[in-house]
Amino acid sequence: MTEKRQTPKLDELTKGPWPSFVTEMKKVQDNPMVNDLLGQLERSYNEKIGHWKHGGIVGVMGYGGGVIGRYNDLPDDFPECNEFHTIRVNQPAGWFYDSKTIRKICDIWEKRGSGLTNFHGSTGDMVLLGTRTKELEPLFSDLTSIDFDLGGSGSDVRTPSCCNGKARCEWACYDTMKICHEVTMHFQDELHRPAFPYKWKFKFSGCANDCVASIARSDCAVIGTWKDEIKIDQKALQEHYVNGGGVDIARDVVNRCPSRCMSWDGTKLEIANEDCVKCMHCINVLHKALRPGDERGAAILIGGKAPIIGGALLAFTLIPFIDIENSLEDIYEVVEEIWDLWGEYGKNRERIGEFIQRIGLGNFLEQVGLEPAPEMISHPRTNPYIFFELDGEE
Amino acid sequence: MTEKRQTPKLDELTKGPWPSFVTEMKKVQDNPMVNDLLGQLERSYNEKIGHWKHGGIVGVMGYGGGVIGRYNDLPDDFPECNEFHTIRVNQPAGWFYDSKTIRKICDIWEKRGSGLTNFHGSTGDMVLLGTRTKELEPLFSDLTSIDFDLGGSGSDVRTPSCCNGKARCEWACYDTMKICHEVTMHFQDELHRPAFPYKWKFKFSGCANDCVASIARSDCAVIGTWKDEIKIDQKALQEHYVNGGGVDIARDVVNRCPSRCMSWDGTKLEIANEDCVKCMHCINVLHKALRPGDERGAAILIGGKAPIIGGALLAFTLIPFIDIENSLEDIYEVVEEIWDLWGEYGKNRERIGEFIQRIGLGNFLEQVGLEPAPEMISHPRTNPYIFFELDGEE
Amino acid sequence: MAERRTDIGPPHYENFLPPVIKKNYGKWLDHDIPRPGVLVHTAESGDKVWSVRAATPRLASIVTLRMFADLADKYSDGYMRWTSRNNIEFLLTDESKVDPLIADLKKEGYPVGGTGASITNIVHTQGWVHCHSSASDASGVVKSIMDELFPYFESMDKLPARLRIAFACCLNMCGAVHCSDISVLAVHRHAPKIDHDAMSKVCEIPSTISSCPTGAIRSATVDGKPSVEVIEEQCMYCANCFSVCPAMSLNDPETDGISIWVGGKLSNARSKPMFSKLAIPYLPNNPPRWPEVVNAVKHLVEVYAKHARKFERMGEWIERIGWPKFFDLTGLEFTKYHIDDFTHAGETYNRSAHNKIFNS
Amino acid sequence: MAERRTDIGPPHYENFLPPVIKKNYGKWLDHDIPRPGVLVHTAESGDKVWSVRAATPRLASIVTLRMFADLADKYSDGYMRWTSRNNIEFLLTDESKVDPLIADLKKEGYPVGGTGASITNIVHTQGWVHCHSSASDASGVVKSIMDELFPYFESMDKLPARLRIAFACCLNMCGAVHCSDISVLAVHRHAPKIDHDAMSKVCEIPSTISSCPTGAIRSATVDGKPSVEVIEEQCMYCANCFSVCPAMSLNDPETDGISIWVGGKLSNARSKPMFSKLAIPYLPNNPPRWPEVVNAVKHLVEVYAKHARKFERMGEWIERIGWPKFFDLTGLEFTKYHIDDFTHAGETYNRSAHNKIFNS
Ligand code: SRM
Ligand code: SRM
Ligand code: SRM
Ligand code: SRM
Ligand code: SF4
Ligand code: SF4
Ligand code: SF4
Ligand code: SF4
Ligand code: SF4
Ligand code: SF4
Ligand code: SF4
Ligand code: SF4
Repeated sequence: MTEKRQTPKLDELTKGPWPSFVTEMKKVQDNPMVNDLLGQLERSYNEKIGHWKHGGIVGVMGYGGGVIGRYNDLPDDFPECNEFHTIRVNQPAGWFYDSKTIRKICDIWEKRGSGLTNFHGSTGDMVLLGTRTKELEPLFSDLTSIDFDLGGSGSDVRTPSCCNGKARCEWACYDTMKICHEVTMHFQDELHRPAFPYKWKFKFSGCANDCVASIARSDCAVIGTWKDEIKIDQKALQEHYVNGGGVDIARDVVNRCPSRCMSWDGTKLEIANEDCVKCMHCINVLHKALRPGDERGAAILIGGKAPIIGGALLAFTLIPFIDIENSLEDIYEVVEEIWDLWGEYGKNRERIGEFIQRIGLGNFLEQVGLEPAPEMISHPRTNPYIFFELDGEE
Repeated sequence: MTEKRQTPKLDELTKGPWPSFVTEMKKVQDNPMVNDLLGQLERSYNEKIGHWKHGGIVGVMGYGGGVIGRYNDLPDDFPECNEFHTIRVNQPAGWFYDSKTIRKICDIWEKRGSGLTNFHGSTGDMVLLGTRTKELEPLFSDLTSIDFDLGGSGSDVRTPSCCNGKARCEWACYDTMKICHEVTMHFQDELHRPAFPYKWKFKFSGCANDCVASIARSDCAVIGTWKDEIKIDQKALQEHYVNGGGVDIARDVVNRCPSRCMSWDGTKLEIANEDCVKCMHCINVLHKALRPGDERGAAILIGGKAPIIGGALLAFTLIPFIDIENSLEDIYEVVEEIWDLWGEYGKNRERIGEFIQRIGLGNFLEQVGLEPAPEMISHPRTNPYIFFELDGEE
Repeated sequence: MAERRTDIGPPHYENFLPPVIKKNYGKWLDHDIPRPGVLVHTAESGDKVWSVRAATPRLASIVTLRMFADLADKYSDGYMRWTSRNNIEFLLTDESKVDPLIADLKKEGYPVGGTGASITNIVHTQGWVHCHSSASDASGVVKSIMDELFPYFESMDKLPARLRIAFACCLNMCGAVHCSDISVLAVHRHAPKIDHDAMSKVCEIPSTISSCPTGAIRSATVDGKPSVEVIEEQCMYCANCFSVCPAMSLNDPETDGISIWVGGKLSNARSKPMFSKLAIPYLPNNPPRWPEVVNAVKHLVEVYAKHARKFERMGEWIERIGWPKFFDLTGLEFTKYHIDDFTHAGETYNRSAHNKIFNS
Repeated sequence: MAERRTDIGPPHYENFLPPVIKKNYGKWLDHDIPRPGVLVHTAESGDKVWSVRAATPRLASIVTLRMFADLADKYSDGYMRWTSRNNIEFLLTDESKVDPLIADLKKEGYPVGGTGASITNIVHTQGWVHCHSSASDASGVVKSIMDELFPYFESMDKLPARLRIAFACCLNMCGAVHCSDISVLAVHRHAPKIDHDAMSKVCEIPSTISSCPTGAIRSATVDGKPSVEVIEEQCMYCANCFSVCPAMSLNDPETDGISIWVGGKLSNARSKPMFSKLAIPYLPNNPPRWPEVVNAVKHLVEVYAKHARKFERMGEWIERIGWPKFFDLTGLEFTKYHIDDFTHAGETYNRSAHNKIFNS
């Protein structure tokens, strides 16, 4: 092994109260890949530029996704990390693990790679950071032997993720972990074998708090909601929030309700539920007294994404309410309709959100067989440029 | 004269409580042009289609605007209104008249045209509806002899208009009629001789109520505002609005304030003026007790227009506050800067609002020599696509 | 012969100001609306002026104008003014003359009203009376609607706030219907019929092609002559091509008609100005009384009047209750036409989980 | 050798649920946050679970992972989970073990916090550690910021509401910085440097040209070989060309750096989700500690903490006070870069007379 790389700049980052990624790297500096990685990174810190080359097509047999190939542009200076591919491993729903499994993963990764990971990547995968091409197949075999599989990359279904939902949250309006797992299993083929115009992300949040950022970071966001009355325990309200509890019900709750559908006379809280937009705020704040209604389900939102290339999009409401736990087959059907349409007419690198805007939401609905509903929009069109279709009418 | 046209369909429209345009036409049916016009219109009512041909270039000597040429497509059936041009006459500011002048206009129009008018056109002109080409020059001479001139049409400054402002409104924050008149006189050349990429409209409203729709219907809207405290007469408030007056101050005023900067404890009304957006609502409702501040002036908004072609635009704030009555020269300068830029780079039929969007408001400001200010926007950019100009920086 | 005068501009407005206005110019203190159609403004000096506002059809004959001049002489020292919405106002200094003036106006057929929380005159355009572009008549539709809504003109207690209606006879929107509480907009629904003979004579073909915002126009040779063709599915009937080229008329008796839009406003009071939004994509042209249109407008007024809160304009009311509820309360059908598909369409999607679906 | 297994998907999550979670799955009643970093959830059954949340740098070595496994064995029956923001959580049934666990975590260097109205872990990306596209390092900037903001991680009484920070090292925004209270986004500011030799070998020229949203790329012949050229003034450094063509790198040590964005949010609580908006167009890359960036972020946190009302997220606060006031309070410069000039730019202009200009 080459000698231990000196990293004076990086060493600065081992100081301070926040846990340090440099410390993590140093913990496994014995691994020659990591040693060279440290050297290369110190070089980047000095030169203010990265030293990785663009992509590289590597992978495991039969899969088109799950591995990000990576080579450096300084093979002579840092040969040990010249090949430094990333493996995306599909995490268990809700990111729950036990110690046995964690240790198995560590053992495998000690043998097959750098010993560095991301727990977790932004999409949700367990990311194994840095290995060589020749290790890929053995690594894959080791992983599947402990029941793990790769996640997505490229133009495929990306690894779905979800909030911990019913596992530990009192607000989950549907079983996010169960649905996330089932959807992941159902679309294994689409996840491993890229065949779309571009990536497709699913994310599952149990309520409108959206603890997995589904609305901004997934093409298909499933967000829990309800459609009956918010349940109010007036007694608990008095007990916990009137005179004490640090909440001024009028100012902090009633006045901050976006639909202004609450009223509070000092003793009784009332909600005009038909106007409530289920934003969660009152429940969040008065959690000891208020709960979501009983008729629970989810809204399906479509088209969230980062800016490339037409600008970032938040997902929009496609299906305002569905009893998702009992309608998974319907969802599969809609999703597959959408994929068919997008697969046929979508341009290369065109996310579904951009695709729908290009062809028009009205046309899109018609094609995938959904009825237009005012819940899908914030307001009807303001411009008079209507493509009337007279055939239908006459 | 041909015999009186029969108009059974139109006659239906002489019934009912609302004053009837058909009755107006019948009042001057003796004029053969009107007689044929009635016949042609009855035909349109039967056939559900208009019978006017596209445009026609007619006008008075030395002017490029002010007359809309019009010919029908049924010259054999309705020969008397085959030529039926419209004359736009620049109204006096605020649409004030005296009876002498009205009678003079009627006399001229009886002699030179159909005897039909629009008091007024949508832009604000006194519109004389229907005359022949040969009458144009004599008519113009008659009009100027009683001190009237034509208004705009085509790609020029259109006839400016204004609310009655200080003439009869207690809220006028500047003298709309004076400024409107002065601007009209200052830009006579630009008004009569089209030389722009497209039309340019000025409208002047004395306050944010915008009684001449300037924000939606003009390229340059001048809207009165103030920048100090709203004046509150607490005594008048008690007298007129507490217990009686039909206003619930908390519900109807405080709660409807868009910037939520008012408070009312049942006896004293307070306004956090630094947060007030000068929307006028509280003053409108509590007009016996509240008045705009003393430091009055106007905001200049740019770019309002109808949909053709990129979609309708509301004007936006270019200059948030200016002491307009004492700064007219500055305004002329800015406007002329804008015209120069737009004249050079604007496309044919591109209104200033569309032009600014195309070149970017930031670039536009730079070109016309105005500083960017956050008042011009509702929020800063959300997309990261910044055209950095490194030259300036380094 | 006298020298030809040009560029003289309009006469100075001061010539036409009643003495009480001149005296108190810029010194008004307050106003009241003692009855519908009558404003009384009080000046710092204590002077008062009564403004009596009467409806006009805007299209006015010289006979009527002379009659107004006579009334002005009789009641308001010869002065009168028109408003920004084509009503006429007589400015009186003598309160006792108000009632007689109103009576005279009524007798002549020009009723008084349109102040405060009322429906005032409809801003409108030329229609079949004068314009080449119109997909409907203007004055006839306006007259038909106002006959039906007349009670709202004459009163101020039937509506939560003022309700402004505008009409335009084509997408050029000379009536500026893009920001009205209720907008009535005539629409073409058929691609331009091309007059191939006239084309090369009266139009510049390249600028005709480039005028189309959707790129629906292509050059073509017809009967050996240079002309254009239109791809029907790409046409959304804006008529911009017709504006630049007379040989591309969109007028069509079978398919022209009227669309209804709601919830716009111009004032900055409370909410920012708002565009009107599509409520009904199409109703047929049915002259002379356009019953479908009249009924639709009336229905919208009634639903609004019944449900909105005091001081809430149409658009503010709809924003509060939400569009789903609006379609529910009005019983209007929500169709794909309501969903924007123009340049900024994506900005109108409901990009949130906020949603009022409710089953009790 | 065993059959090659594929398409097996992730292991079932039930394998990893602590018994108390399994038992009370879907039957939780309520929660409390007894101290920063500790949640206690109560189930209908009366069962309670204490979740202890510790910071991680996300980039974790197997040494650390094994240490976590040991702690889980010691305190939480071997179970642990990670959160959606890369913190680790230990789920305990025995309250008395909470303090010892926290002490152990602290000793190992993994402090506890990030609950409630705090600043939790920064969502971030690869940076110079692994990505080809990065205009800055990711982990180094994050570490530098969190060291400085550490008091906000460990407390819940310093902020009006939660404040979420995200970091991304290029415009692809893998950190999804488009909706965070404060977003730190590394940016390129130099047009792609073209490797003309590689071009025709590794890139498809037509798709490279069409990848550019502003049409800045044109085909060109360089040294007799087919290649492309970029019109500098039309380039806004999005790097979409680089994504499809490795011969168009944008990395540049002189001009790369960092921009700061504010006022985004993801949750639907109260207001709809919001995008982050530009606050500071550019700060230099200054490794290893990025002092300019750290100070700017800290300053923004402090101004917000001082002025916002309870339960008001950064973006909600700014909406209430208005952007002019935000620039005023923060002392940040407002420049032409802040004014949008992309597709929907016109929708961001202040199309109203609403305006807070105030001189007392
Ligand atoms: C590893 C990861 C960042 C991380 O440090 O966590 C990542 C890394 C890359 N992303 Fe990403 N993205 C990662 C999550 C995201 C997210 C966040 C999310 O999924 O919630 C986003 C924003 C949400 C979205 O999808 O819109 C994201 C938006 C992008 C984009 C822009 C997509 C767009 O439509 O705007 C690209 C560009 C591309 O696809 O060509 C991109 C491309 C890339 C590539 C493959 C670089 C490239 O141009 O080919 C990066 C590889 C880096 C490397 O060498 O390891 N990555 N990427 C994340 C995946 C880990 C995981 O599987 O868990
Ligand atoms: C007469 C009048 C309607 C009326 O009945 O009152 C009118 C009539 C015409 N307008 Fe207009 N416009 C009239 C006020 C308006 C307004 C309202 C305003 O000025 O407040 C608008 C909307 C505001 C705006 O300017 O954006 C308006 C927006 C248009 C447009 C679309 C402009 C756009 O940028 O979207 C056109 C199309 C064009 O310019 O080619 C247009 C074109 C026309 C033409 C010249 C038809 C044409 O395509 O050439 C019409 C002639 C009709 C005729 O035969 O008499 N007219 N036009 C109004 C002028 C009277 C006057 O001078 O007082
Ligand atoms: C006479 C006129 C101005 C002129 O120079 O001609 C005028 C005059 C007054 N307006 Fe206006 N407005 C006039 C057109 C407008 C318009 C323009 C339009 O409708 O096209 C608007 C914008 C309407 C919109 O938002 O769509 C307008 C929005 C207002 C408002 C704001 C209402 C709101 O709450 O949104 C007020 C304030 C109020 O009434 O409380 C107002 C208030 C007033 C006051 C009370 C001002 C005053 O103290 O003198 C005047 C009597 C109002 C009334 O009729 O009850 N005026 N006013 C116009 C009469 C038109 C007519 O004949 O009916
Ligand atoms: C553990 C986690 C979900 C998971 O499955 O991993 C989680 C868990 C909880 N969230 Fe969350 N949220 C988690 C990420 C999020 C995110 C996503 C993100 O930040 O990327 C959001 C959206 C943030 C945003 O809007 O930008 C999020 C927005 C909320 C909100 C809404 C806050 C608001 O007012 O805007 C609540 C409600 C509350 O706290 O009052 C909430 C409430 C909660 C509760 C109280 C739910 C419950 O009853 O169990 C949990 C403890 C909150 C706490 O930490 O104080 N959680 N929560 C995530 C912890 C991340 C971390 O390590 O810090
Ligand atoms: S999204 Fe809702 S259900 Fe899921 S963890 Fe967050 S608060 Fe709980
Ligand atoms: S959930 Fe939101 S919208 Fe519904 S009542 Fe509570 S605060 Fe209001
Ligand atoms: S715009 Fe303002 S100043 Fe002018 S008339 Fe209307 S209310 Fe009065
Ligand atoms: S003018 Fe408008 S914003 Fe200002 S205090 Fe009155 S209601 Fe509020
Ligand atoms: S709206 Fe259209 S049809 Fe009506 S007058 Fe204006 S241009 Fe002519
Ligand atoms: S009407 Fe409009 S969309 Fe149709 S062809 Fe003409 S310009 Fe194009
Ligand atoms: S944000 Fe850009 S540089 Fe950072 S990991 Fe993602 S693709 Fe790479
Ligand atoms: S960085 Fe973006 S804007 Fe610049 S050339 Fe490449 S694709 Fe075009």
